[in-house]
Amino acid sequence: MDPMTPRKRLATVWLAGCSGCHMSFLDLDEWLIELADLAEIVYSPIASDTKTFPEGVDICLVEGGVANTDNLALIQRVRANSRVLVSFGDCAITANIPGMRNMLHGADPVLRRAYLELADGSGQRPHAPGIVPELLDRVLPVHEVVPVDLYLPGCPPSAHRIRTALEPLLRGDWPELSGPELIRFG
Amino acid sequence: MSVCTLRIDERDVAIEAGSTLLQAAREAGIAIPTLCVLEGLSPVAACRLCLVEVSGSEKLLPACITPVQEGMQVHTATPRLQEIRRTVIELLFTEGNHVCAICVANGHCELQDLAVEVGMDHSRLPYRFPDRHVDLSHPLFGLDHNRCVLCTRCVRVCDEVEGAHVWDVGWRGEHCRIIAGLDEPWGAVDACTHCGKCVEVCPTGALFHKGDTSEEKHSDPGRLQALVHARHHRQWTP
Amino acid sequence: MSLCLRVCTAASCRSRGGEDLRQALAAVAGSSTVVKGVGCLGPCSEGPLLELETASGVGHPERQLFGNLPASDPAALAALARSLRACAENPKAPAPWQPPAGQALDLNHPFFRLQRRLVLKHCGRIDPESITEALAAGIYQQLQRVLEANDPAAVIELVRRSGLRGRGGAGYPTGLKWATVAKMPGHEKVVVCNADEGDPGAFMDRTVLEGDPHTLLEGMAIAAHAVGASRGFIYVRAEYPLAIARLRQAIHQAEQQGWLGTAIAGSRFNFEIALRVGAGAYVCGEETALIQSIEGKRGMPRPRPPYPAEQGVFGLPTLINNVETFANVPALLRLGVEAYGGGTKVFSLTGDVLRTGVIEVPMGTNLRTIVETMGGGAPQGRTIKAVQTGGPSGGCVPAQQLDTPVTYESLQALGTIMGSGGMVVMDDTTNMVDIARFFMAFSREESCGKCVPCRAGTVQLDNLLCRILERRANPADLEQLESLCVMVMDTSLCGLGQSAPKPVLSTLRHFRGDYLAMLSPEATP
Amino acid sequence: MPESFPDLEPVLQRHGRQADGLIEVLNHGQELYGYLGEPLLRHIARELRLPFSRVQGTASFYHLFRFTPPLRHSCLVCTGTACHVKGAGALLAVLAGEPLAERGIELGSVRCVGTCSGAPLVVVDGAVWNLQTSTALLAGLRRLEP
Repeated sequence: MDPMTPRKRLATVWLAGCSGCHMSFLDLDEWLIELADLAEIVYSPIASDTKTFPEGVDICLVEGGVANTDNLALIQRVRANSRVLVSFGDCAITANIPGMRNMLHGADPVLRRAYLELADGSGQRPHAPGIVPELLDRVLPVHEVVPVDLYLPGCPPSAHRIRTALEPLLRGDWPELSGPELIRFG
Repeated sequence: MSVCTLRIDERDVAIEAGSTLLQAAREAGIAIPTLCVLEGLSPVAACRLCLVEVSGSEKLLPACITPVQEGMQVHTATPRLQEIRRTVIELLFTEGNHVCAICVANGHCELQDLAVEVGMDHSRLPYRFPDRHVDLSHPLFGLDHNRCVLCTRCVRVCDEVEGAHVWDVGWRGEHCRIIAGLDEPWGAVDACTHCGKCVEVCPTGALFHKGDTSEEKHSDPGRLQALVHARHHRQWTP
Repeated sequence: MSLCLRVCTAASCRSRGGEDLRQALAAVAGSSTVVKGVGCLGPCSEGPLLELETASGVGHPERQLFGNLPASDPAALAALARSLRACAENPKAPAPWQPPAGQALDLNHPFFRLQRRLVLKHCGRIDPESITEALAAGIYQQLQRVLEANDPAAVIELVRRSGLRGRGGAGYPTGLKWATVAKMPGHEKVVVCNADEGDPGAFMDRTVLEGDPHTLLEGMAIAAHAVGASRGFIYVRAEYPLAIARLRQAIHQAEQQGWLGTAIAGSRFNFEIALRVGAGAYVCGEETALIQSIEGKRGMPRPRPPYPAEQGVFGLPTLINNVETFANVPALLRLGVEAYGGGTKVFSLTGDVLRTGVIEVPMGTNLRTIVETMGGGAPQGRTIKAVQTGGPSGGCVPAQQLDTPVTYESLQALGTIMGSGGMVVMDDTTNMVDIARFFMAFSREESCGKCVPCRAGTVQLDNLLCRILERRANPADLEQLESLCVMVMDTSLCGLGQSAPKPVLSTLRHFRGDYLAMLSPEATP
Repeated sequence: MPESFPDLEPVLQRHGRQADGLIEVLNHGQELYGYLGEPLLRHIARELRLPFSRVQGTASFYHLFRFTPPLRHSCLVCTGTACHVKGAGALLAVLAGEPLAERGIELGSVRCVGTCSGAPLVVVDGAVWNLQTSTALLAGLRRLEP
């Protein structure tokens, strides 16, 4: 790496998703070592202990849809502090599996269904204001909440796909993603 | 047999008069995206993916039913058409509940392939998350309305090829859905011969074999063409 | 003194008690007094209406029109009947009769004076339930002439030269359509009357069907003879029960008297008409959907070609025209091309305008003349903001453009269409985004669901318009609204989808400010 | 809903039991029996020799066909353009908040009955009520026999 080029400040964020996209990220295996030369991971559930999303992030990968008040606050902070925001995986792009609760139309029917109707006898609605974040009425794809710069579909996106997107970004170029290898959902 | 010559995307094509623009384009190796059309079934020109620009016509024309004409100049992939096709696919994705990751047809789905083909990496239109149902009443097959794109291939194959007319389209507009019998559970409809042709022609995971799980549905619409050909011409391709 | 009392019993006056009024006045009938129910008399907002024709034997009969007459109050009705009886028994020509309740309407008002009644010539004059009156008024004479001359090509040529265009909305040249069907090979052809008047706020066809059904039948028979058809269908919407009843009766009467059926008027021409009643589907006004519906199927449009002229009902060459187009034909034949001139257009004038009702004006009349001079403009203290024409397929003409003459071309240039003739006036309290949303919700509900852009596109457009109305939309949403409008317009399979975005595009063009005022730039994408 | 439909015979005959008569037969069937129940639909399909799904698909396409028995009264708010401009939306909103069904009144809407001079209007049991306000309309509906 050219010592003159500053390392990019890279973040990854985990909203309403299964963390599979992050697992796929870990599948980058030895390229992760190269990555460490190219980027400084400034915020990530799998590679950083920082609790507050920092300022001045160059690239942020966002996994998951926006499902609750915490997600909402975080994504807004992410957007305000990231130059390139990447919707990372189908949940971020389509709401995907978390979004299936949207078919019940509203947070209340979802909670009722999950905690009362499907409970075996002693069901009870969770209620812990200030501790457990409130569900939004719908799980939203990230781009329905804040502007998104790049989309990386897949459930999860393969390691190859992630690398194809990240490499040019880290160089300061823009990746051209097309074809079944790179943008197929699922 | 009389022959028509025309130009498609700056390529000269000669084809039997009476052919459609879609056939002519395929003959010339030019791929036009399609969804509702299926060789062997009557065309309905409903999905609007195969719309093309024809010089001299203000209107966009569906390649699947527009007959070739001598000297026609056809453009199949202008930026305007590409934008339209992407929007059509976005409209389809947002209209249903297409969760590829957990679909029987994942990896073998025409809708999923079309999204790639038109470069849809996300939908610019909001998802609607309609409340739709799954019919598992049939002993062999299932119907998941969440994944249905209303191409009506199943309706047509059951009517035109099998002759049972189990399926039809019920209701109207955004409430349209495929119905069996008097809008009954599929398994309760005596007219069904269990032939499975509807499952075979379904472009998505809406119709599937029971027991298939994610990524396990492999349809082969080509089998229908062979069947129809055999019926009409008494020629088999064993 | 002899009196003729004409009570309007068309649907609008009927809903205001016109039928009660007719029954109460029937008591007045006697040797010198005739009481009859007639079709629409025009200014529906003043109903129930009564026309009084007095003849003293010298000079022309005097006509007077009265509105807002009593309908449900038996005492007031009895007083009215008494007053009329006294008038009838007066041997001398009286001073203008004054009703004890209700008011006289000035027949010299522009609302009446500026009309030219070709299509509605007999409407409001004759009893639509009596073929005897129809025949006495000269209806079926043009059919007789046509059958005697037996020169279909000459009739088509006449229609072509007159420049008559389809009055249902699209404005396709009628003569050309007839010629195309006439040229098609085969002995079996079909003539269809599209009476599925679905545009909300339009009731011109209802007026003809209820007020003068025989003129329609005559026009259809002339068309059938011209194109060589022997079968006819009238497809009428179920929401018009009175029109259906009168059509049934008229068809039956015409069959009885030999104006429909075999060997019509002693000629070798056979033509039968069957009535088909819709079941609530706006899209069935679209030709190919209408054909499907006549055949007993879902009213789903199919792509054209083949055009109905080539393959229509039961696959036969089919001529489809709307009610007003057919009803023009006898007048055209009677007058000849020259006297017919540019023809007329029937409009139903409604909304925020003082006088609402049905008018027939020369083609090319100014919108301002219709809305302000004839209709009296907006109610007190308000001003006109726009006039909507063409229903869900049309657009809004802004007040500044009211000096536009009503022609197919001039309205198209303004981003709307002539349409079938519904004209809804909107005053300055109207939010045009709300109007656009109203029509989009209509198209969304009426989409047949066959093609993707219309089925799913109208839903997305409707949702976007709702977002704007709820002030949850940003400028990017407005851009998306416009581009999706264009996409749905360019790609939908039939006219319903292709024109569904028009009310949005037209209001965006003329009233963009209404949209911008409802955007909130901070709304998230 | 009865199990046999002799009253339908004349209309079946008039259309020669041909498929193109389906909508006419459905219209008459609904007029005779109030709604298109399953036995009636099966009967019509058999008589016209049509697949059940074709009959159901056609019937469900059209707004005016219904598959459940009607209530004693119906109140249809006209939602045509003129009525919309004159406040049909507000009428509908008020009616939607009333327990009409409990009183045997079915609330619905109709797209323009073509007598727009009476806008906003409602159609109650087939009769047009012109120039409605929510107060007058509610009072009128209260006078309907329960």
